[in-house]
Formats: sequence, structure tokens, C-alpha cells
Amino acid sequence: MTLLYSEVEEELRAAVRDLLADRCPPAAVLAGAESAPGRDAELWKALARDIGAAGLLIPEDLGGAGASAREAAVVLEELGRAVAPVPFLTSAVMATWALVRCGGDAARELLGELAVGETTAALAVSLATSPYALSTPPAAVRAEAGRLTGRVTAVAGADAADLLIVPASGALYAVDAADAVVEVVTSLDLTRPVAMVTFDGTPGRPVGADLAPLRAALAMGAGLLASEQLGLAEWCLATTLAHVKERHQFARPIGSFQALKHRLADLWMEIVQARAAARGAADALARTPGAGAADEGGAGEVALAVAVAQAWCGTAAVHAAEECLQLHGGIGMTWEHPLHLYLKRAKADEIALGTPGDHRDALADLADLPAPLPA
Amino acid sequence: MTLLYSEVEEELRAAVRDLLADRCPPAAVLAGAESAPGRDAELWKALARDIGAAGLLIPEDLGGAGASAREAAVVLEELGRAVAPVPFLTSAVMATWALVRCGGDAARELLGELAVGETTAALAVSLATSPYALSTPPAAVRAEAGRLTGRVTAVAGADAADLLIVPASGALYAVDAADAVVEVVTSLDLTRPVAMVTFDGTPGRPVGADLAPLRAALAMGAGLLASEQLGLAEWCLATTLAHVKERHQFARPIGSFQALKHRLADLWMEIVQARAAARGAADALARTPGAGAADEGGAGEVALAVAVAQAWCGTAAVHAAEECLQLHGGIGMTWEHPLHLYLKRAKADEIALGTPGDHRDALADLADLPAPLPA
Amino acid sequence: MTVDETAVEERVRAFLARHDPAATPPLDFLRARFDAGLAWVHFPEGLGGLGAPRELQSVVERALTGTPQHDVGRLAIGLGMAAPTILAFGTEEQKRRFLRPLWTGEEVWCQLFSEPGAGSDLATLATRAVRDGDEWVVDGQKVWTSGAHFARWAILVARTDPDVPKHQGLTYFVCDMRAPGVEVRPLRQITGEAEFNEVFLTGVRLPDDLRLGAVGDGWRVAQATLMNERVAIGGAPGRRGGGMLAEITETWRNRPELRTHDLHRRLLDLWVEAEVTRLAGARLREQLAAGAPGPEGSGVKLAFARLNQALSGLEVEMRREEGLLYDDWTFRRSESVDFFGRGPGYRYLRAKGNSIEGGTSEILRNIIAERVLGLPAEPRADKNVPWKDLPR
Amino acid sequence: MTVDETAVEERVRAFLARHDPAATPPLDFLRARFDAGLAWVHFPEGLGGLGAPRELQSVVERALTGTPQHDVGRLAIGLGMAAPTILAFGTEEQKRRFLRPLWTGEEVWCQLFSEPGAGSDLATLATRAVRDGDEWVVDGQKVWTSGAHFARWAILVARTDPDVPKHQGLTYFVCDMRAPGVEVRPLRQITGEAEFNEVFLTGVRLPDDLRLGAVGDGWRVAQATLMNERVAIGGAPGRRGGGMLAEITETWRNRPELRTHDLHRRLLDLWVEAEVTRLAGARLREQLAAGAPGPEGSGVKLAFARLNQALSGLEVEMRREEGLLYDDWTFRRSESVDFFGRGPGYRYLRAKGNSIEGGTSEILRNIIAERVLGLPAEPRADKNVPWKDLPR
Repeated sequence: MTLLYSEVEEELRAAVRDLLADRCPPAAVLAGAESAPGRDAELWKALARDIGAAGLLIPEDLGGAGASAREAAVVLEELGRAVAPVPFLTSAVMATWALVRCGGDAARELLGELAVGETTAALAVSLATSPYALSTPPAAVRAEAGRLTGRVTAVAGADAADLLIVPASGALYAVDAADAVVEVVTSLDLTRPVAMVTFDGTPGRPVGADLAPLRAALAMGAGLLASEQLGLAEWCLATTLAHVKERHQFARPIGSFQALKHRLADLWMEIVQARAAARGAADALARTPGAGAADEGGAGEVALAVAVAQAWCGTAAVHAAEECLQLHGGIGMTWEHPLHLYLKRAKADEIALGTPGDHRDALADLADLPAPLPA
Repeated sequence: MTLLYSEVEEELRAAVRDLLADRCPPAAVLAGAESAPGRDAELWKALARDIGAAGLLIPEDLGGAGASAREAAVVLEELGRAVAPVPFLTSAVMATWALVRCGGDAARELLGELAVGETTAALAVSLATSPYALSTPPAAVRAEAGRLTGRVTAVAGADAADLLIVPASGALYAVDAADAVVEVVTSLDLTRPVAMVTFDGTPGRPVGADLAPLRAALAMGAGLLASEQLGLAEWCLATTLAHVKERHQFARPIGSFQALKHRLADLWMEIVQARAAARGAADALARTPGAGAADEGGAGEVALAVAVAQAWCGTAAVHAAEECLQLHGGIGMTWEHPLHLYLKRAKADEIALGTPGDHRDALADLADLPAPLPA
Repeated sequence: MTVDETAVEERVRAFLARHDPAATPPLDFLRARFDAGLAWVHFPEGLGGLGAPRELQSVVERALTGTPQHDVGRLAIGLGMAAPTILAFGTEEQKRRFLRPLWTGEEVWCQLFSEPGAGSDLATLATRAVRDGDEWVVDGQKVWTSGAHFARWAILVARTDPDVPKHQGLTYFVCDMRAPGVEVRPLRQITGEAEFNEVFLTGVRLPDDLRLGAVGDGWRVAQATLMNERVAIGGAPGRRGGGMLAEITETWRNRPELRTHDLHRRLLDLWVEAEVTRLAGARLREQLAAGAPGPEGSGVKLAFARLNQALSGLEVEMRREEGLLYDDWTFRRSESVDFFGRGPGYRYLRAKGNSIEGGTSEILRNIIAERVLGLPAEPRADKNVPWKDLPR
Repeated sequence: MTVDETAVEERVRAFLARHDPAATPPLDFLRARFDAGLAWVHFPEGLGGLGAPRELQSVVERALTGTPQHDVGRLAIGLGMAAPTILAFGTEEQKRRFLRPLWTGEEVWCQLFSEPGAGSDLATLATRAVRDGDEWVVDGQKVWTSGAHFARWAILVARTDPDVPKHQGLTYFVCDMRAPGVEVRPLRQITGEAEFNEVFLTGVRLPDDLRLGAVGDGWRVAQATLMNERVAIGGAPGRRGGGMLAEITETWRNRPELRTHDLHRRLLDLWVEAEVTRLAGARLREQLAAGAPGPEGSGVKLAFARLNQALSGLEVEMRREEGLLYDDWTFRRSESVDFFGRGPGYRYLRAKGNSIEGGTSEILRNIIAERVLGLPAEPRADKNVPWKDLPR
């Protein structure tokens, strides 16, 4: 186990960062936030195909890179740092990982398409789904004789997806997005809006016989979301530092005022802790048993690392964005400055895939800190 | 309702403060903390008799002052400010209020003795008793044919008491302290140590037929404890301010450093809120129905005001003492500086008569914020 | 005291006997109420008041419930900031000219204080006012001006002497918002809407009788305005469980499926904090009943901002899937502000401004530390330097 | 790297073959281990090390588990602070003279840095060292010196030139604690015991060969010591759930009757904070494996203090009636310190020192802000003023 970044990981980071600096500066994201919320198809194509991000988690024999959660985490750090409007988390992590864990020919065929970035997918579950709430599977969609009927709300990445992976009647189905009705909803997060997805006798091909792959995909998503939150928090801190060094009030840079310095020191430490926690989760996920296997040894360690990272990083990202706004003063309240995109993403991320409170709750079991006895 | 201090209250405060300045400076309290922990009999005599603090809550027809919780609260503010080792809270508030609510000739006779400061009393319950835990009465002591047997731990003020008011077998008994075994225990709070009280066939006179007066006394104690916590917090803030204005580091008074200034501003605000909450509780208690009456109209308001004050002031006092220590640096870690007496009292007070968490729990009902449904 | 209360009640009765609220046109009713001294009882007679203690205003409000009222939201700056400043520093003529239409709502006011380069450090502001005979010529840019697009008048601070240290070279004016050279542009906020404006002043000519207070005394006049602003923001009397708390507690009570132990503890914590803040505000108002607002008001404003932010943040989280949504991002002007209105996402974003507008929480902590606690000022580089020589 | 690990393992095997831990007297065993380069493998050969990467120390520790060990608690200052400073700044002679008995425990070290008037602002210290031929004569008062009563040597910073600015007039010495004029008095703490001492230095004569580094270079030498101290305090490798957390979680698991939802949420919060702090420390140690401690170590020390205080405070509250008790207030010397020992009351009080000793949390935040984040320093009044002219 190492919590540092490998050389390969740093190279991947540099490639993603260069692409984003070139194609996705904050001003461009802001400009696109209303005209095409959450979608930069060209950017996604470059990221998915040219850099190969789409296939990171897909085994090499299916055309993927056969990399691990550690590499995907590095990509997410950079995407968070740029609030990039691309469906990497939803397609290349969550939907992909569900298919990887499905195994089977149908899933493998789809993974081949996903690996080269030809197809983009999304899991048809609410972004607000907690990985711990799935003991009772979501009953929103029914499957009958290969036809799906029902509605799923707050689906992230659906608007960018060609393919939907749909939990229905206790199994997983693949549905062509064109056959479903996807309606983007006005969302708090301008760079990853959610959509309502409706199935009305829509044809679906079975890809997984149970919901275990869905649970694995939600855990993978939650654990790697911490890295997105880390990158986001790092941007907020860096942007705040640049501002307080530059902005003068009382004939001094405001960054020379000790109260601000101490707050920023505390925020820096919170992010140092977030980085360690996010790396811990990515590393644990990278060392999980491969696709298809159920909860064998080490699963508790992984669940614990994911819960710790989510319990900490969700709050840290919101805190970083809120401090960023406050220390920008009035400037931070304007639409013109991109920091509000980060605040909105951070707040939506806090809800996504389990709130920090849900993850702390899970730790009651995972860390053996039992709840009070019923009165 | 007013949250300000009346002129009469300010006069009472001045009298108590003068007495304490004269007879109970911090150095004296510190010197006595080990030799005679928690007891300054001469000081108590002067406070109880000369100033008449012992009889504040006792009706005039029994020789008391017929004052209200508002005046008792002002005395407690000053006693907290001095961490004075006198049994005002335990005798003149809690034991006295239990007897006031008992009514009846036996209780009235004892109140006559308490009013003039001839007798000092204590309630034989653990200081850690929460007012909300009494739906099932404490079963520590049994009464049989006027004889009491059992043991009560962590009783505050017992070492200074001539008279013990003992809940036993669902009723209240008066016991001469000399007939019981009172053993002072090494306590965190050096200025109000607790004792173990043992009854072994000890004679007791019935003074109350049920435990309603005990509940009233605990509520009165909890509500007024907030004023002690307020006074304590005020001393800590004032002492810290004096120190940071005086102490120079980096060729400046450390109180000119903005990080410290902002923390002290926040602490000041916390104490402003504590003052309003403590006054709110004292005022509500002063307006409760008199002795003997059960939970009539307005009782919910009183319970709410007490719970709010305790939920806030207990934490505020600990916070003030902890900041006082930290901002004194190494000096604050020495036995020689009296501030540790305040820290220890504040921490013990946090546990006394319900923790802040207990009082917040009570607010779930009182403020209609129901707990989650059982899973 | 009892006499005064009775006297006020008697005044109200007499006023109502002469002006039937149901039969009098609203504006006439308000004008008559002002003239009867029942606008703000602590103001002097003849200026809408009775010279009575401030706390008796509540007697009037109670007695006139249900009668025509002015729009407090729209008039907030006039009522809360301009009026007390005009009363304290205006000439008799200015008081008579401005206070009545300000109170009745015939003339709306806005505030021209902050600038892009002068936020927390307001005294460093750069908008120039140059004397030209009996007039002043004003040039500069102001920002964070709510209601500028419908305001008739503004309170304005401008620099009249750049050669002296920054606090000494300021003068306070009433600015005619209809004067040529005043240009108002909407400023879009993170909520999507434009509640505020940028105001560009280009060669705006103001007669000298619109000056409030002495030339060079603008900082002192502005301080009075700001103290009143902070009390107005933080010190509004609230009922228990009201304000931002009302929204989240309603959700909590009506939506048991959203409840978790984690949220419950955090809600209880904030409920207690809201209640002690309410009590602190009530106690402050008792203390202020007879006097003017002091720096202590900064504390309540500070606590109010913290609470609004914490409560609205918790509400978004508590709502889960609904918290991912937003009602409307459309860029449009808002005519009035309601911190507690619209959806949880709006409330969350709007509350972020509470610790910035009317003095950032950082500035308020400085004020408390220095003016309430008497802590020494930091070493200052800008105290005795002419404004024009300051680094920026 | 693999070669090195193998080489180290080989060295340990060879050492154990020559020195049977069961048959060798402990001190002889430790001396031999030092001479074999297995004391601290990253030190140079001949000085207890092998010049190997620091992280290989763990290989040695694993292999020598169960063999005679020195008393890390008693030797903490020597091992954590004096040794790296002597290694970095000492002469060859000093290294050979001091490091071996320091490591074997034959000579215990203490630290003479802080003074009553120089805490956070250590550089303002007033203890004078005046040159007298080949000797220095030292006068002053030091405080917060743990182990002074049994220490053989001390690391000492003293002022050798009061006429230059404060950072420039300091020199670093090794102080002979047996020299005449050294007086050690116990200093009682809020826990009741005396873990620390005051040390009075009166005409203490130190030969010049006890000077460490150049005359006037004491501040730079002291900085190296302090960086090592902070890493030593905050950066000790911990197991998950260890340290202060172990105490409270044991109580939580074994005493279900103490559990409440309020405590549960607060415990879960702190458990998460402890775990991310442990991970941050582990990551920092990975980064430092090959290098020297930098200012980042301050962050972990800061977090460690906060956590210890929060956890021990929660434990006292959680225990309710037991939290009202204390084990022993007797004034006595403590020979070693265990932050996590004794009862909850002791742990609570002792933890208060964690944010003061080894650099207050306030100073650490300054260090992080300026040296890690690059934020500008505050205006300083004491930078270019001779020490003797500073206000105090």
C-alpha cells in the first residue's frame, strides 16, 4: 500500500491536466453552463479516446487499459479541479464498473465499445443513492419479458449517455438511451445536471442476473468521488491563495492578515487529510478482488476506506468552496467568477452516493462503534 | 419578561462581589483547594447569613427573602466568577427548592433553619443526575419504617451539609448528616468535590410524599447552573483579555494578533448568547407556579428555557476555560495560575445535572423536533 | 413609562378616529400616520415621531395591524440606514424634505458605498467628488447597490480630498438617482438573478445642499449608517423557531422519511444556537430600547449569518435528491429580497451573502475585538499616509 | 532498494549471530547494536548507522523485536531532537562523543529552550552566554524542561549578542547539567504532578567545544531541532483506532449503558478525523522516508493536538459520574509521560498541553501559512531592531 502517486499516475495526471487547461478553462465551463449544461462532447471525446480515460478500468483483453481505481482517481482529481462537464464518473467509472462486475458475454461486448469511447453509458439510478440503502433494491423500474417500465429521477450523466444500465426487478438491463425518455432537470450543479429517465415498455437486454454489480459500482463511485472532491477542494484553496495574495485592503494583501492565514492553514490541513483519505480509498479499491467475485476477504477494509474518504472529503470540499467564496468577498457572490460552479458541484457531491452522515453511519458497523441500545 | 438585570439584582451582585473580592480571591481558593477542598466555612457563613443568600428562595413568612430564581442566578454568576467553594447551589438552591416544593410542616420547619443560615443542606443525589432521567426514580436508598439504607455516589455539597434530603423508596426524607457516613472523593473539580454518602439503618424524617419536589429541584438547579457557567465563562474571557493585552511576544501585545482577536470575538459572542440564555432560564423559573403545584400551564416553557440554557452554557463555559488556558500558553498549564480551577469546574459542570447532549435530547420533544423513526 | 404607553395608545386611537383605514386611500393614510407622529415614535415630533422611547413603537405596530402598510422590503435601506443618518446629521431642511416620502414609500432609497476596490476597507474608496461652485461633480463606480434601478435617492460616500489620510478625505452626500451621468447596470449573482447593481457615476452634478454633514466628515457619518445597517440585518425581532429555522423544521416535521440521527443531532444543535441568538438579539433590543446602536450589534449580525448559512446548508443536504435540483437560473432582476423564500438551493446560495453584505464577518470580528473588547489594533500601514499614496 | 533491504537483513543476522540477546547484558547488547550500525540505519557508518534509507529502520526494528531495548520515553528528547541536531551541526568529535551514550541510554538529554518571557517568540530569549577565554558563562532561566532532574546533558540556546536583531544574536550549546550553577526545580502542572522543571542557570561555565554550530547561528540550528520535535510529536506511526481513540472506543464498546445518540455522532465524527489524520501522517512519513522533516509536519502535530483534546474531553463527558472523579492530585515528579495513560481526567488535562508544547498551535498555523502556503508575513516591528531595544 502506498498513499503517494506513482510516476505513471503523475504522467496520466499531466496529460489530463494539459487537455483541460487547453480545452476547458473555467471561463469556458461557465459559458457552457447554461447553454449546454454538463456537456462538452468534444472534450469528452478527447479525454475518452485520445487519452484513453474511457477504458481505464476495463481489462486489456476487452480493449481497455487494465488500470486500477488509483489511476481513475487521478483523472477524477483533475476533472474536479476543472469542474469539467464530462461523464467520466458516471460512464467510465460507475456504469463501466457495473458491467465489469457483471461479467458475461453481453456485458463484455458492451465494455469493448465503452473501452474505445464509442459508447458512453450511465447507471439509471438516482445520484443521491447511498451505497448502504441498497439492501432493498430500487423498485422504480419493472422488467417484464425484456420490456422495462418505470421512472428514475436525478440520474447523472444520462443526457450524455448512449447506453443506460438499468436495475429493474432485481437484475440489470442494458437499454439504448434513444429508446428511453431522458429529460434534463434544472439542477443545483450546473456542470453535472441530473435528468429524469422514463421507460415505457422500453426494450432491455439482460446484462446482470442480480444487483451485486450495482452495489460494487456504487461503492466504486463513492470511493472515487472522494478524489473528485479532493481536486475540487484543491482548486478552491489554490484560487483563494492567489486571490488573498493579490487583493489589497488596508494597504496590505489580505493574505497577510493572521485570521485569514490561520483559517487557510486549517483548510490546508483538512485538504491534506482529504488527500490521504482519498488515496486510501483509491488504493483499497485498487486492491479489491476482481470482477465477479462476491464479498471475499478484504471487503470490510475496502468498505471502511470508502466510508472514511466519503465522510471526510464531502465535507472538506464544501468547506473549501465556502471559504473560497467568503474570502473572495463580494467578488465571490458574482455569477461572473467561476467559483460558484465549484460550490454547486461540491454541494451536489455531498449528497451524491451517500451523504457524509450516511458514511459515518456505516462506520458504526465497520469500525465497531455500535449505536445506542434502543430506549 | 426581561433579560436585563434589575437594580435590585445589581445591588445584590455588588454585595456578593465585594464579599468575594475580599474573602475569596483566586489565590486563596487555590491554596484551599487541596487543604480543604470545596469548603470555606467562614465565607459561606458570611454569604449565607450576612448577605442573606441562604434564604433567597425561601418565602418571607419562613424567614427567607422571598426572592426568585432571578436573584439566585445573579448570586451564582458571581460565585462562578470566583469559583467560590461554598454550597450555595447545593444547599440554598437545590435542597432548599426541594423543601419549598414539598410544603408541609416538616419541610417548613427545616426551611426556617435554612433561611437564617443555621443549617446547610444537600440533596443526596449524584451531581451527574439528569433531570430527564428521573421517570424511574433512583433506587439507591431504601426506606423502611423510618430507617434508610443504601449508598449514593458523587453527591455535591454533602461534606458541607448538616442536613441531607434523601430520595428513598419513592419519597423524600430528611437525615442528619452526622448520622450518615460522608466520604469526600478525589474529584476533578477541586472547588466542589463530590462525596459518597452511605446510610445504614440511618433514621430519616419524611418530608415529601413523592419525588415531584426532587424533579423541581433538579430543574431549578440545572436552570440556575447556567448562571454559574456564565459567570465562570465571563471570568475566563476577562482574564484572557487582560493577559493578551499585557503579554508581549514579537514585540507586540499578543492581543493585537488578528487570529486571537477573531477567536476572542467569537468567544465573546458565545458568552453574549450564554448570558441571554441563562437570563432566559432564570426569568422563566422565576415565573413558574409556586411550590406545591404540579405541572400546570407554562411548565413546557420553563423546561424549554432550562434545556436551552443548559445545552448552550455548559459547552460555552468549557470552551471559555479551554481558550483561556490555550491563550495563556505554558503559564496556563501551571498549577500556580488559578485558571485550572475554572477549567475543572467547567468540565464538572458540563456533566452536572444533565450533559448538554441530554438537554438537547429533551428539546427534541420540547421544540417538536422528533427523532428519526426506528429503522 | 406607563404614562407614555397610555399616551401612545391614546394617540393611535385619536388618529384612527380621524382616519378610517378602510376608507382612506393607502398613501393618504400613511402620510396622515406620519404627520400624527406614529411613523417611528422615537423620532422627534414633526418628523414622524413623538420623541417617545423606541420600544413603544411596538405598541403602535400592534394597534395598527391590518391598516395600510408601506413595503418594508423595498424601503429597507431608506428606513434602516438613510433615515437614522439623515436624522442624526441632516439639516432641518433635509429632514423635512426627505423623511416623509422616505417613510411613506413615495421615494425609495439605495446606498452607494462599496466599490470594486473598496469592500472591507470601505475608507479607501476612490469615487471622487470635486467642488465646482455650489455643486459637486462626482465620478466613480459603485457596486452591490440593491434597488438602484427604482431608487429616487441614494446615500453616497465620495472622496473630496485625496491628499489627506483615507478616513479624513471623505464626504457624505445624498445622490439624485435621476441626475444625468448616473448609469445603473444589473449585477448577476450566484443565485442566477440580479438583486444588486453596479452604478457608474460620470460627471454627476449634485448641489451642495445634498451634502450630509461637513466636508471631510463622511467617515463618521458613514459609521452611523453602518451601525444601523448591522442592527437592521441581525437585530430584527424574531419569533422562536422563525426565519431560516422555520423552513428546515417544517421539512423535518413533515418528512419523517428524511430523518436520520446524524441530521437530528445537527438540527438540534442549530435549533439551540438559533434560540440563544434570538434571545441575545432580544436582550440587545432591550438594551437599545432607549439608545443608539453600538458595536455590540455586530455580534448578532455575525451569529445571524453563521446560522443562516448552517441551516440552509443542512437543509439542502437533508433533502437529498431534491437538494440536487434548483428552481430557476434565469437571469432577471429581483425587485425585493427574501432570505427565506424560494427553494432550498436558492436559500443556501443567497445566505452566502449574509456574511459579506453590510460588513463581512471578518470586519465585524475586528470591530468586536477592538471596540467591544478593547484589544489593541494591529500595526497599520495606512493610518497617516495620504490616500493617494497608498499601495493598492 | 531491494538490495539494501537484503543487506540490512543480512547485517542484523550477522549481528545476532555474534550477540545473543538472551545471553548479553542489555547495555552491552545496545552498545554492540550501535557499533553494528543498527541503531538508526540512516545515520552514517561509525555513528550508529549504515547510511541506508530511513525507511529501512523498520526492517531492523522488526528483526530485533524482543531483544533489549532502550527506554524511548526517557530518551525522547535525545533521540528525537538532540541526535539529529548533533548529526547535522556537530563536529566529528562531538558526534563521536555524544551519539553513542545518547542512543544506548547511558546519557539522558533534556532541552533548555523556552523561557518565561520567550514562549511562542522563542527568538526573543534572554538567557545570556558571555565568552570568557575558552569558556562561556551562562546566566538565565529556562522552563518547560522535562527530565532535567535526571538528564546528563541539555541542548541550550542562549543569547551571545544583544546588540543585533533577535534572530542573529543566538548561539546553540550543549549544556553540562552537572556543571555548578545549574539548579533544577520541579514545576507543578494542572494535572497535579511535575512533569517539567524550571532550570536556573547562574554563572554556568561551558567550554567552547560544547558549542554546536557557529556563534550567532543558534536560530538556524534551533529550527532544525524544532522541526524534528514536531515530527516526533505528531508523526509517530499509529495503528488505526490507536492512541487516545483506543481509550474512548474501549469505554464505548464495553459500557453500552453510557451510549447516547449525541455521543455516538460525536464519536463517529472524531473517529473519522482520527483516521484521516493517521492516514495523513502515514502519507507524510512516506514522503519523508528519504528526506528531512519540512514544515508540513506542523500540520500533523496540529491535528494530533486537536484530536487528543477533543477525544479526551468527550471521554470525560461520556463517563458522566466517573468523569467527576480524579485519580490523584499529589504533587510528585513523573519520570515519564504517557498522554494516553492514567484516568480520563488526567488525559483530558494533560492533552491541553499538546497544543502548547513543541510550538503552540497558533505558531504552527503561522508556519503553515507562511512556509507552506506562501502567504505574506504580517508587518513586523521586531525584524531589524537590536534585541536589547525591543519592547517587552
